[in-house]
Amino acid sequence: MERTDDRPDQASPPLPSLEPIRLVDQRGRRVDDPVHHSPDHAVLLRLLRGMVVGRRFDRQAGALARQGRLAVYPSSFGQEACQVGGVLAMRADDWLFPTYRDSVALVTRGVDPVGVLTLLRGDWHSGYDPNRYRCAPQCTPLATNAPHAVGLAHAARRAGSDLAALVMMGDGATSEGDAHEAYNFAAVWNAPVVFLVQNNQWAISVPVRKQSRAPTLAHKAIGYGMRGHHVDGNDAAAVYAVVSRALADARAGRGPAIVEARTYRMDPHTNSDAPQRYRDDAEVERWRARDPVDRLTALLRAEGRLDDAALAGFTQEGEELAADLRERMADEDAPDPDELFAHVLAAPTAQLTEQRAALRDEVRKEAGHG
Amino acid sequence: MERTDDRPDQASPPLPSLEPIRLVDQRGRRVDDPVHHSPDHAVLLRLLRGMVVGRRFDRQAGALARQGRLAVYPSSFGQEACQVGGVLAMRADDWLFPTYRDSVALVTRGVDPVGVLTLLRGDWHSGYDPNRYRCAPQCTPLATNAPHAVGLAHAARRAGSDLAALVMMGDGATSEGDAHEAYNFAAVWNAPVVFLVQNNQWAISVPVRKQSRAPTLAHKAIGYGMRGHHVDGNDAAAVYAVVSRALADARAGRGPAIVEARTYRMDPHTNSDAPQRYRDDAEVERWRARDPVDRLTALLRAEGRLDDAALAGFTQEGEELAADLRERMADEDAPDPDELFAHVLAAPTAQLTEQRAALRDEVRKEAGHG
Amino acid sequence: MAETTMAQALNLALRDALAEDPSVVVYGEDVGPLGGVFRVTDGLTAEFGEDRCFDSPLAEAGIVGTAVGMAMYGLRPVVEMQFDAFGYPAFEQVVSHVAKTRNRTRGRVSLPMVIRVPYGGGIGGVEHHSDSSEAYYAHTPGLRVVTPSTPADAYSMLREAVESPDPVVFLEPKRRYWTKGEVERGTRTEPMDRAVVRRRGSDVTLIAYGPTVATALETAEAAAAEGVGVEVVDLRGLSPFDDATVADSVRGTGRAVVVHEAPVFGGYGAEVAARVTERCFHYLEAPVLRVGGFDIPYPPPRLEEHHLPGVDRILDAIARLQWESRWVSPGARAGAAGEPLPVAEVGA
Amino acid sequence: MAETTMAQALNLALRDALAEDPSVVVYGEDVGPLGGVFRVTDGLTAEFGEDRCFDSPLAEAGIVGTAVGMAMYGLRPVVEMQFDAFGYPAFEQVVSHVAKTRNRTRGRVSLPMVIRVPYGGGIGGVEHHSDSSEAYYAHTPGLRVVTPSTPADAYSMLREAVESPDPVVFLEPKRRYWTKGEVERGTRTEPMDRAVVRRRGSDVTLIAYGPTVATALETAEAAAAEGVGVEVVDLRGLSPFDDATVADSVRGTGRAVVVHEAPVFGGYGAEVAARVTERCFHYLEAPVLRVGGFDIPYPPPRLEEHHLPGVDRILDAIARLQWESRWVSPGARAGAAGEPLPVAEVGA
Ligand SMILES: Cc1ncc(C[n+]2csc(CCOP(=O)(O)OP(=O)(O)O)c2C)c(N)n1
Ligand SMILES: Cc1ncc(C[n+]2csc(CCOP(=O)(O)OP(=O)(O)O)c2C)c(N)n1
Ligand SMILES: [Mg+2]
Ligand SMILES: [Mg+2]
Repeated sequence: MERTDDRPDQASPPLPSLEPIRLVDQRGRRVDDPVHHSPDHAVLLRLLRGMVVGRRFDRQAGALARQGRLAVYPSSFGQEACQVGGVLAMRADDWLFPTYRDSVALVTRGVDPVGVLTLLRGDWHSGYDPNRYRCAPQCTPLATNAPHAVGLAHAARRAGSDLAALVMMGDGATSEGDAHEAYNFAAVWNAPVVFLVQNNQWAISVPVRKQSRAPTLAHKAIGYGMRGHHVDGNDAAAVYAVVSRALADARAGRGPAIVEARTYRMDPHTNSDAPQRYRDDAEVERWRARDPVDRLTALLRAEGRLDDAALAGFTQEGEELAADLRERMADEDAPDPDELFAHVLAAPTAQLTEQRAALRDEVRKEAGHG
Repeated sequence: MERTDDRPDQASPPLPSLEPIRLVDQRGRRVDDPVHHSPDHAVLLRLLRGMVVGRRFDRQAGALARQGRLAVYPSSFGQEACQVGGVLAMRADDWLFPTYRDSVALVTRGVDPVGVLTLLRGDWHSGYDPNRYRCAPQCTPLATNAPHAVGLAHAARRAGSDLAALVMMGDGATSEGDAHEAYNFAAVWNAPVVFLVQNNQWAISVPVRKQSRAPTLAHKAIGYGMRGHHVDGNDAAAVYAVVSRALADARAGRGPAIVEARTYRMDPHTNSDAPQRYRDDAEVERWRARDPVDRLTALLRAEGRLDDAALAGFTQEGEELAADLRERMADEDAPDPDELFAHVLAAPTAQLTEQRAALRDEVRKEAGHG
Repeated sequence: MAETTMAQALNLALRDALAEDPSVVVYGEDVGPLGGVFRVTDGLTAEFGEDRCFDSPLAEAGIVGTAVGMAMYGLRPVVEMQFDAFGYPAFEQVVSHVAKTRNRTRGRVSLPMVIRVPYGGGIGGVEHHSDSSEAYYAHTPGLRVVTPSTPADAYSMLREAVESPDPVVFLEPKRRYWTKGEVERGTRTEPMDRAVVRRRGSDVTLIAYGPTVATALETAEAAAAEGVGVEVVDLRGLSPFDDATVADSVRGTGRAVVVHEAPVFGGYGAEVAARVTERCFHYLEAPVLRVGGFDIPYPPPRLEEHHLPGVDRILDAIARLQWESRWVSPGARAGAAGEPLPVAEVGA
Repeated sequence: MAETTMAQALNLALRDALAEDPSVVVYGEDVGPLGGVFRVTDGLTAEFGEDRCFDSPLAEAGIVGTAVGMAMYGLRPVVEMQFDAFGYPAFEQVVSHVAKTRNRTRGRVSLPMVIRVPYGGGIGGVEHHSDSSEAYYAHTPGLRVVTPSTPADAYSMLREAVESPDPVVFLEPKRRYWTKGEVERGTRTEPMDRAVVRRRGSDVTLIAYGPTVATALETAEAAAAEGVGVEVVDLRGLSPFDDATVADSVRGTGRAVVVHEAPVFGGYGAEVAARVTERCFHYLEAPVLRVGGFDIPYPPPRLEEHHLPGVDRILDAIARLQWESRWVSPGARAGAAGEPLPVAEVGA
């Protein structure tokens, strides 16, 4: 039987630092951290490459949205260090639980860029096989993917696997009840999950100060007996180091964690947003000076690990990805209306079969008219 | 326009103490606390009186449940210090948001005991006028009353009032998403609310260790930038002192707070529970030694402030309340079926009027048959 | 009078409500400086201050739950669920508290609050942005559920909803936000729980609400061209239901089709069909048919045109109303409702 | 075979499912050592270990949401919502994820999970303990919604639900938990999406499910005494709906009444009435009537008897089925379904 007692049997994990963990400063100079070590140059180069290619993808997707080829595009611009750093810290067999904002994370994870954009183009609700990439579908209802990650990671651990799950969520999403329930289940079950909160300062038009009074969002971890880490989200090296460590801790049974990556959404919320209504350009400019790509480029250049040729290689890779994307997204084949009925349940019901037949009829008639 | 920044502008509130705040120990001896002062003897006597009378009410209600005169009774036995201490710390114009468990709190607040039991007897869903007593209806869906308190307190503050709201909730309820959202809204709005979590160690059959890995439930406050206080919930003086202070802080604009009162549910969850399935009697006995009534009695006696006559007076008051309750609960008048349709909307709809007429017909026919 | 879009009409209603009644507050996600993602709250913070129109933390249960508390204190909160599907996290608060508090407290506590929900599809929105959840709310006793189809109604009904002593789920047909019409500030149309006949016709009644009213009117136009007189009823109030107006129309025409966007199975149209049949059985020449979305999750934007009930699908349903069996030709039945229309057979 | 209660039958189903399939896990609030507040999970933790049957933190969205993740990993979670109304906090997870994940992922991710919900009233429960929320779930495409009315079905349908590749909302009629019947472990009854005729009769079809099946059968008994032949159909599967069985019965009798506990307005009975009417219009002598709860929040225990549809109210509805207008007397129509019953007039 369980026993309760009149005094807690454990102390609180340490409070997250108010100053975000940083390994590279804004000007690309190394910063010492007592706990986290910088990844080696090979990793730093992979981070840079991921960010350069990811950004090019992101710019291309934004262009497609402006051309009306996507229904909507929520950009990752400015958040590349979080998304690339977070994903590269994962093992191949780990699971990623991304949101609508995490296109660059998915591209970094190796998901076909066209598949990444299927949702946003409006062809289908998700465009890749979650099991193949170990990436859940991009999640739109805020924070609702967090308990999924906890359940999956717990099930895996129970089955003897040491995979871990990385959940991506925004600052705004942390206000939702589902975030709380997921954090708590993860802690109580000791599930191997890391919640990477990309605090990009805004939830559409609402600044994070109106979302929370906590000093940092990482402080939320304390209320679950979890570790919270506050990291500079524009420092890819730091994000990589902190997430790697948190994932290692989680898979080793040392518990889940919240990692708050402090970053900035440089673009509007989506292409249809009107940020001039709620924020100053000056703020955007302030953050531009902290650009994650520039910062890592500066470091690697200063340390002699990046020459023009290497950088051009990354750029070239990005261009190829973009060109391929443009080409394949130009294909205007409309999705097949029959598919509407194909996946509602495992086997078609009489009801759905009837409805499919009716729609086929309609489509046929319309085609006849046209 | 709002401005975001790259570093928090505030530090965390202090962590709650692991050792619960205590002003009177288990044997009735005073304990010093660096921050909280013991209430004076007059208040201590009111606390004792409230607990003695409340307990007698509670025992009577339990008896009524066993006799089948209540549909169900969730007892307050063991939690009198929390409920009486919490309520006596309130001002008359403050608002209480109780749960199904907080009968003793309501009785202490002055609500007619028959009205307190209306819900549990099954006559109606709530048996008192919330506006008259400034007590919301007893809330059953866990944690869902917490946002109500935040909204009410915020509205009051906005209107220039300095009332505060006291929400009661259980340890189990803190796991619900609504608890999180309420805590967060309160903190962001700086609403004058104190969340009094009666951690009675159990949520029906689930021990608090399966509810949370936080060292104390008060630690949850940190994630909202709120104050958290961890208090001995069987020490009425401490509960009173801590809640009073938290309410004063809240109404003065110094922010909401979570107060965890560590206590114990001595009885089964309700009269229909089977606690032998999930907990040891030994545990119950361990907590019996910490009885809140005995403790305060011992202190007041030791300090010469309580003689037999005074104690007999409290007991007598309790007996009178119980006798009155027995008598009035014996009245078996069934509620009027017409009322089913009376309060669905402000004015009766054609639909409901029709249904009321149909039911009247049915009732008439049945009466005819009988 | 200048033409006003439905979104502007709603904005005017909130503006006038805020100006006239200091107890009205408007809040939710992005309703402040941004003016809401559909701009329904545009300029309200600027005009009335942060105290009257403001952004809250991002949590729908918290928004609705705090509104319950505010209403208990005497305010009239008007909250927004940003999109229909994002109202689901608040479902517990809506069903267990918003709908039940008056009843729970024997009428001692009323909750005069409005939950605004932009609903329905047709705007090219990705998943979760096009749900129609009226059936969930309409089945919940203790709520008033209403939905306007014109700018003038949008203005009037929202004013009435804010003034109502009952909680109102106010469903805004988002794809009609840009529909224009005359709106006279301060002017009220029919009470919000009253259905309205939008077009007279003697052969068949189309029962629609919110986004499908315009579609029904278009259908009526097309049917008229083929000689079928279509009467169009705009329900406006979904709960309570205006039996008198609807039954009157159906008794006149003898045939009815309900049109909505939500999946048909267990949808609101089932209630309409069932109660109309109960009340008009002997007047009906054919069963009441329902035209709506398929019984599938709302499709992605590039397929939504196939899902949404359009003119053709409604005409098809009208054609299935067993005209071949009728003993009276259209027009001959015109006595009850409106002008006779030319007799014509609709394809079987 | 000993007689088994429905609660025990459900327990046996879980026991057998856990024993046969290591991917089955059972969790929720108080389902572990306590065995659930209705003891449906009694002894499972003891027999299968904490790993297979366990208590979770108290948060319904968390329970359902983590089950989604477990199912993604290949488990078959069976979770419990302690009482019907306490399922509402999970509504978002149910509607936006449980129901939609297969469709969202083009069939690549299926969620073989079961959400057990003790529903309905009649047990003297205080507020929030007696809701009937089937209409909310049945209107949500992507879910299977089923409800047993007998111990044998409870066993069989729960086994089938656990084995289903689709998510199943499994509604347990809580006031029938103590109903006894024969249960053969391992034996399956009809598939769970099939309706079953529980009693043959030629005059009128009562369509019931879950808790109201027993009431319908009682009513049939009472009606038989007055010479009216009542056929009773137990729906079992609410979604998808078994049109064939139901329409067959109604075509045979020409009259139908749907019975459920939930408020009638917008209730599941509306769907039944609407679709039966669509399919059987020319066979119907009278509109399909609905008998259910009033359109009010569920009453307090001391008034619930007035709210719940009982034999008298159902008999009244049968009496309103326009017998006076019939051109064929009961019994003469017996061809289609079952034995002829003695002719008799039911009071107007
Ligand atoms: C449950 C829910 N409510 C509302 C929305 C509408 N919405 C979409 S994105 C967004 C802001 C999210 O902000 P944040 O979590 O910080 O993520 P970001 O977009 O900044 O990456 C809102 C309110 C939603 N998707 N889900
Ligand atoms: C939303 C919700 N889920 C489940 C329940 C069923 N239930 C009633 S009391 C209870 C345990 C509550 O434990 P706790 O919050 O610790 O309060 P206590 O009963 O110990 O005072 C549960 C699960 C409920 N009332 N509301
Ligand atoms: Mg953000
Ligand atoms: Mg407890």
